Amino acid sequence: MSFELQASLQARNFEMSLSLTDHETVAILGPNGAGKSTLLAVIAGLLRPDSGSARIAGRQLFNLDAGTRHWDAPHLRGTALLAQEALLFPHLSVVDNVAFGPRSAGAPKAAARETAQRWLAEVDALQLADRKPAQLSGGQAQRVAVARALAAEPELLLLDEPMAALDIHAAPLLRRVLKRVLKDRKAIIVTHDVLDAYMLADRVVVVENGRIVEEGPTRQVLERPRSHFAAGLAGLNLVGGTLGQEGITTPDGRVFAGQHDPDWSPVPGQAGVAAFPPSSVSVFLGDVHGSPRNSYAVTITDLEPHGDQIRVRASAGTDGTLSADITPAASADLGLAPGMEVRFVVKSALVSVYPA
Amino acid sequence: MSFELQASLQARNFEMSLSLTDHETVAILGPNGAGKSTLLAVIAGLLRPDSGSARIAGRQLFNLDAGTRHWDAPHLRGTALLAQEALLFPHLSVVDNVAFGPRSAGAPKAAARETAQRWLAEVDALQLADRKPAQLSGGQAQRVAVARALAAEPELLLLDEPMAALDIHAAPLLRRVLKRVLKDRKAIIVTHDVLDAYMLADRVVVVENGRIVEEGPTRQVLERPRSHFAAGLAGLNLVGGTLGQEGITTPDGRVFAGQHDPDWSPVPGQAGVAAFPPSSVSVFLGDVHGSPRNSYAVTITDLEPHGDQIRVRASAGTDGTLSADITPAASADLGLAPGMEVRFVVKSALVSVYPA
Amino acid sequence: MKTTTGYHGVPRWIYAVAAAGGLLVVLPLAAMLLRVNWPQFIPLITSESSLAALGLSLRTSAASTVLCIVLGVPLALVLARGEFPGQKLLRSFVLLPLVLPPVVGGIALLYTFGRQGLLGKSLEAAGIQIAFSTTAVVLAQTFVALPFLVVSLEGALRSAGNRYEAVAATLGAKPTTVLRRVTLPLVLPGLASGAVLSFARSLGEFGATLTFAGSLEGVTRTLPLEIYLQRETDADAAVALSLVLVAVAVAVVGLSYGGRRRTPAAVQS
Amino acid sequence: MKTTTGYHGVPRWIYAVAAAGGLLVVLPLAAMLLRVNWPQFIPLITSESSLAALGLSLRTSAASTVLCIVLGVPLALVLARGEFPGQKLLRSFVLLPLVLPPVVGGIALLYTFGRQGLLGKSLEAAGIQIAFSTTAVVLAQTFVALPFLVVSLEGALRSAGNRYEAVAATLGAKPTTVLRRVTLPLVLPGLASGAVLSFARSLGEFGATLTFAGSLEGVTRTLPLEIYLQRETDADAAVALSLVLVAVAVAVVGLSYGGRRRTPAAVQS
Amino acid sequence: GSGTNATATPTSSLSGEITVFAAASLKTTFTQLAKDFEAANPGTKVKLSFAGSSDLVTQITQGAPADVFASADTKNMTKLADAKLVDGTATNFATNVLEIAVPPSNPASISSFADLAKPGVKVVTCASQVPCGAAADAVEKASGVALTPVSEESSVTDVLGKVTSGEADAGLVYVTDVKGAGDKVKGIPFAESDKAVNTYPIATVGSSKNKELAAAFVAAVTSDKGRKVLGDAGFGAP
Ligand SMILES: Nc1ncnc2c1ncn2[C@@H]1O[C@H](COP(=O)(O)OP(=O)(O)OP(=O)(O)O)[C@@H](O)[C@H]1O
Ligand SMILES: Nc1ncnc2c1ncn2[C@@H]1O[C@H](COP(=O)(O)OP(=O)(O)OP(=O)(O)O)[C@@H](O)[C@H]1O
Ligand SMILES: [Mg+2]
Ligand SMILES: [Mg+2]
Repeated sequence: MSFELQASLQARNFEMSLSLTDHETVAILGPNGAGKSTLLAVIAGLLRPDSGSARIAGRQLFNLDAGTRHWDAPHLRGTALLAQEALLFPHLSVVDNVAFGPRSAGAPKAAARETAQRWLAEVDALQLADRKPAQLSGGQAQRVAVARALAAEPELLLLDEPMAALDIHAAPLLRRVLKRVLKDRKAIIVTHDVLDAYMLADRVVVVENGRIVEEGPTRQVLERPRSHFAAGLAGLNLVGGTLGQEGITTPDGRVFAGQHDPDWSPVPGQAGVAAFPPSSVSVFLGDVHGSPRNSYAVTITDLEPHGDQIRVRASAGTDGTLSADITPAASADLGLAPGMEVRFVVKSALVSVYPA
Repeated sequence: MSFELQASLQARNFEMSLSLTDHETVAILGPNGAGKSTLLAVIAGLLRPDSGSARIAGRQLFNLDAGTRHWDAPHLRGTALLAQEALLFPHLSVVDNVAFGPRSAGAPKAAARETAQRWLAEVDALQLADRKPAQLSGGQAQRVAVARALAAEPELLLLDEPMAALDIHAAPLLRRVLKRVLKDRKAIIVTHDVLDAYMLADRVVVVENGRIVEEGPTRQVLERPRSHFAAGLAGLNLVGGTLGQEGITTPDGRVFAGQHDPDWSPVPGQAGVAAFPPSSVSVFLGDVHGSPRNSYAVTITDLEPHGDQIRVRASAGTDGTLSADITPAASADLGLAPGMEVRFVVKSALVSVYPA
Repeated sequence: MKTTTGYHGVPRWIYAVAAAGGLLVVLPLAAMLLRVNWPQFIPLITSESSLAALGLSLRTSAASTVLCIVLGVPLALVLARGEFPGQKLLRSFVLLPLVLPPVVGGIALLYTFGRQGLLGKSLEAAGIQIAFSTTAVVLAQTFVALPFLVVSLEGALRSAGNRYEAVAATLGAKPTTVLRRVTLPLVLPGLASGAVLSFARSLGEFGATLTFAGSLEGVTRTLPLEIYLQRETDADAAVALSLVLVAVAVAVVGLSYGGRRRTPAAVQS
Repeated sequence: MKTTTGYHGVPRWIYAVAAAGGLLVVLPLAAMLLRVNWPQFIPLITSESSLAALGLSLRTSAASTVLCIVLGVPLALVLARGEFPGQKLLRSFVLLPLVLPPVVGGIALLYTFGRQGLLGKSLEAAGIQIAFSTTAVVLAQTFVALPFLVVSLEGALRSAGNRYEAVAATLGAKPTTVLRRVTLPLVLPGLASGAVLSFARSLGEFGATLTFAGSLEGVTRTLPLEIYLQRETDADAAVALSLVLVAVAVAVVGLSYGGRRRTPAAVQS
Repeated sequence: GSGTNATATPTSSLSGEITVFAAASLKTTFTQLAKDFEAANPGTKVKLSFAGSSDLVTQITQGAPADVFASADTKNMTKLADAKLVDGTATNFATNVLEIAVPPSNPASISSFADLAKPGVKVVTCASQVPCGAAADAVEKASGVALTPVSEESSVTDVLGKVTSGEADAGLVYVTDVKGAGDKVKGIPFAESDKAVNTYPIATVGSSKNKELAAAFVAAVTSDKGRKVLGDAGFGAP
């Protein structure tokens, strides 16, 4: 393993372990306050966990276990951090900000500036080179901060929401730059955007409440999510329960029948989940009898446009929230409004069932 | 008019005029550094323009024209600003931060705290009430900042990227809160996300280089964009040129044939634009002869996944960049790669032509 | 929080130089302690005149610290945030008592508030006599201590910037509310250290008091004046009495800085 | 930028109070100016002894300011950023010279570096005599001026926080690099005002110098000592000479603060 | 005193440099005396260091490079002698007596020592710890007049300062101070002043590196010519 970490920090209810192989990029996804930034701060050496250890390529970054108190200072770690706030040095010009990493690594002034200009050009900010950070807009500062982190050429790159505040042209541009840069580099990237995970990460890690709740290759996690958060990212409805003959039985007693991998035979009683897209859900006013076996009474919580459809969100008691996408015409016909009790009907052919 | 502004500020190459009717919400869209935050700062009274004036409901906010130097201090304006950085008061707890606006308006301590708690609950941050800002994650701080701006109950609400840093559950939640709050309020909201514009704004204003380049009702601007930026937001290809018999002739001499409104008769020689979705573009390797009349030689600049399609971006010389969405299978069959010269073919039935 | 903050980043060699600096201050104090005539110490410092002087010093220093805060906070605000012609000049002037030999400062005060001074004549007509009174001591101490508060606080105000104040204003807070609920709480550490410095300077004030207020037991003879007099007869007695001053100062400084929190730590990315 | 920044937010009434504070300082100076015997002024300040004293004052103050920076910057860093046992105690000690009557400070220095002092004996054995030399003047000035630099700079360091330093470290900068390229540039205003305060205090230093260094023309008799001597015979002459001190101080303060930029302005949303 | 074999005539053997530590109140006279001495003995240099007598004693004790010490009172000279730092015995070279100093307009119409005790008169004296204060105490005791001063200063200069600035109605200072202040104050001599005569002793310092020159300077001060300079400033004969 090229990078390994295991750390816990009581004060923030944080306990994670993580490892990366060479050239691997991992995306960290999770709700606000899940501990994503905390994880990066621990790796970068800005926050000292209560216990744990980390190593890059055999070199120990810190080891606070078993009586040892080894703790490398941030500058010895080779882990450049792009923090959630841009934090450009206010007294240095944009180009000197970006040249800071190379200069700290010992590059002569002229060479460092040249490197800096190259990176500024990459993020389409070369024209800002001579400005002071106070003269930048939010998105401009963000781009410069990305360039500064990249220019440090670290062994492990830590990026905390690098696309925040970027306009719709800059974001794809930066995504392409990162794709190229991260190809032969270890990197951990925190993001709220699935597109980043798809495009940049080999693997995603979903964190909630300071714990890793799910991890795996990007496509696998997003196509077969096991956590509600990942399902939300993938735009899928997710219900959990125990596996039965037909599908999943929720704690509320609802049964979600569905399909499973042909080469997998479910063990009844095992914990499992059922996932299905909102587009596979139809909405009915009365009781229904038809081919779809999955029919559930729910209460509409709200309606909102979603592309050219209407997304109907509804509460299914303790089983959580389900969404259905229907046409505006259908919504109008049915006279849907928040608070109404309706039935959601799901074609079992479109429900995937797999172990949790 | 309920709110009117006209201002210019040389130092930032800024010159805009804007007006809002009662209860209207306007979304400001534009690239990084376009002057969106500058606009809000001028309205809030944090930045003094060289000249211009503004009034809300007949009351003058400032007037720097024609020798007058009227300039109301920010607290007299009734324009609460959610800045691009959260800037929570570090010495006050979360609930006291949110209660700051009501208290400044003269509410007694207990009542102000109650109001604050209500708003915190709205943004799903009530559990953070007693923390200090330093103990919040980035997204948590952002939510609290939104609550603080809303709790001030201003006449005109100014929101600078209120959804930045929010996780995928918090963002829709906040969007719903804002939708409700903004219904009977004047607001200006800066965003990089079309969804915000669709859901929250009655009207969008597209700014570039300190100028308004396009404005109008949200659907109209996003369905019939006239600026490249708006077209990008709407996910459409846009080419500009002069109107001819068949459609648009670009400066490069390409002709984009297309459809126009039945009740509109184009005046040849007039400036016009042609807009079409990437999905309407097919990619061919050699020359083509068929029903589509629009066929153009382009050079592929890059390929990237886009939903379950592949988006092919290509440069069409001085006419700018065009995109095509094709299936991964088609892309593999054609062996597409950046740098290749191919032909983009667009069905003229899917091209909208209208005046610029 | 302290224990979980991993970054300090003070280069090692800095500690060595700091130790040298610390020694420059600590050694003379140690040398003084070594010379104290301990058997005589208690009777000396509990003598009536010493206690009177100590009490007067504490009272006048407290009063002048309050006066420094009342006058100095507005001055610092105006210097840090305001924009008006003559601002630089005002800043230079406010700093002058620092450089003026205190005795000359005392003379200047006499020229102002004395019987024949600029204001003194009008004051005397109004029945107010300042010279030779405890008021004069407070005035002299305020004169020399004011710059300390202003300089510390202005620095703190400038470093803090006005971003939070601007946010508060957009939320509808009137300037006075902004001052009370945002500006002052944010610069509290700077205000506290300014006040401590002022108090310390007031406590040690000698020359201006002597010149302007005179030296009468219980009325105008503060501890430094008492020390100076004692020295005429017995240098050791003066040193012993100085230790009392030092002890008071350590207590005040320790109390006010001790309770002070560290600034909230670090980026956490 | 200045002209386009719309927010200041100092309440009106603050200006009134600030004016009162300003008057407290400016009036005595004005009163002094009114009393100066102008015909005598030029010959007095250009007399040989005055010029010698002024020259000596400028040289020693410059030297002690440098010494204050060399020793004080590390002390401030250690106090603001370090974490070690005895930190609070060290802070209290560093502030003591502020409160110690300067004459007592001089005695303490004598007890340390004097012939019979703590270090003096060893120094004398090594052939080094510090007391009653120009070195002693510099030492005395450094002793009293050091706290000013430390306090100003520590405040600035704390307000600045260590977020930028942490970022610099993750970019691979060694602590010394961080210090040189991030910490010091960021607190430059604080360092500058600390240095100005130290210089001013050194320039005005009297009591400790007199006791520890003596009063020998050209060697140890600085301008404040010269002023003190003049006062023995003619208080007006002393006041006139003080004006020179004031002028030098205004020049120094004006120059160093004048060039100082405002902190970058406002939120702009 | 001794040393009457005056050094008014130059002795060729004298050369080098000495440092004279003198009480601050001797500034004018000793500056003059040093100048005269250098003129009379080419190739010599007299450096002067002025401070309060007790400061000077502390400095000499701590190794200050003094060759001659001239004190404003016998007490401080005794302190130095007790520390075995005086070469031989000290010589008294001048005396000084108290005088009442009032502002030129004499606002409280003071004409005698007893007037100082009138109610409403603001009197400033020296504190008992310093020589001029001790002298004032002695006068009070001798005359039976009890003063209630508004301030007890720690040096004569400070007393004089209060009178010249018009702050006090009267102050007790030395004759020489009144003379030195010119027309800024008016002096009112009083009979009881002879109850407290202040004596100025001078001596060479034990550690002097140029005892010959030091002795010559002491001799010059105590010579007739020296006395004349002192007398012009108001000092009495010892
Ligand atoms: N303090 C300043 N001084 C000078 N120019 C500035 C200053 N702040 C911003 N600018 C410039 O003014 C222009 C407008 O900036 P503004 O912050 O309004 O952009 P924005 O539209 O909000 O961009 P973003 O989407 O990145 O937040 C930019 O070109 C920016 O570089
Ligand atoms: N300085 C602090 N002291 C105590 N708790 C903190 C501190 N900073 C953050 N926390 C808490 O630790 C948890 C993890 O915070 P962290 O910043 O790592 O979240 P995050 O996953 O980065 O969230 P976001 O997406 O909002 O940036 C949160 O519950 C937060 O409230
Ligand atoms: Mg975070
Ligand atoms: Mg902006």
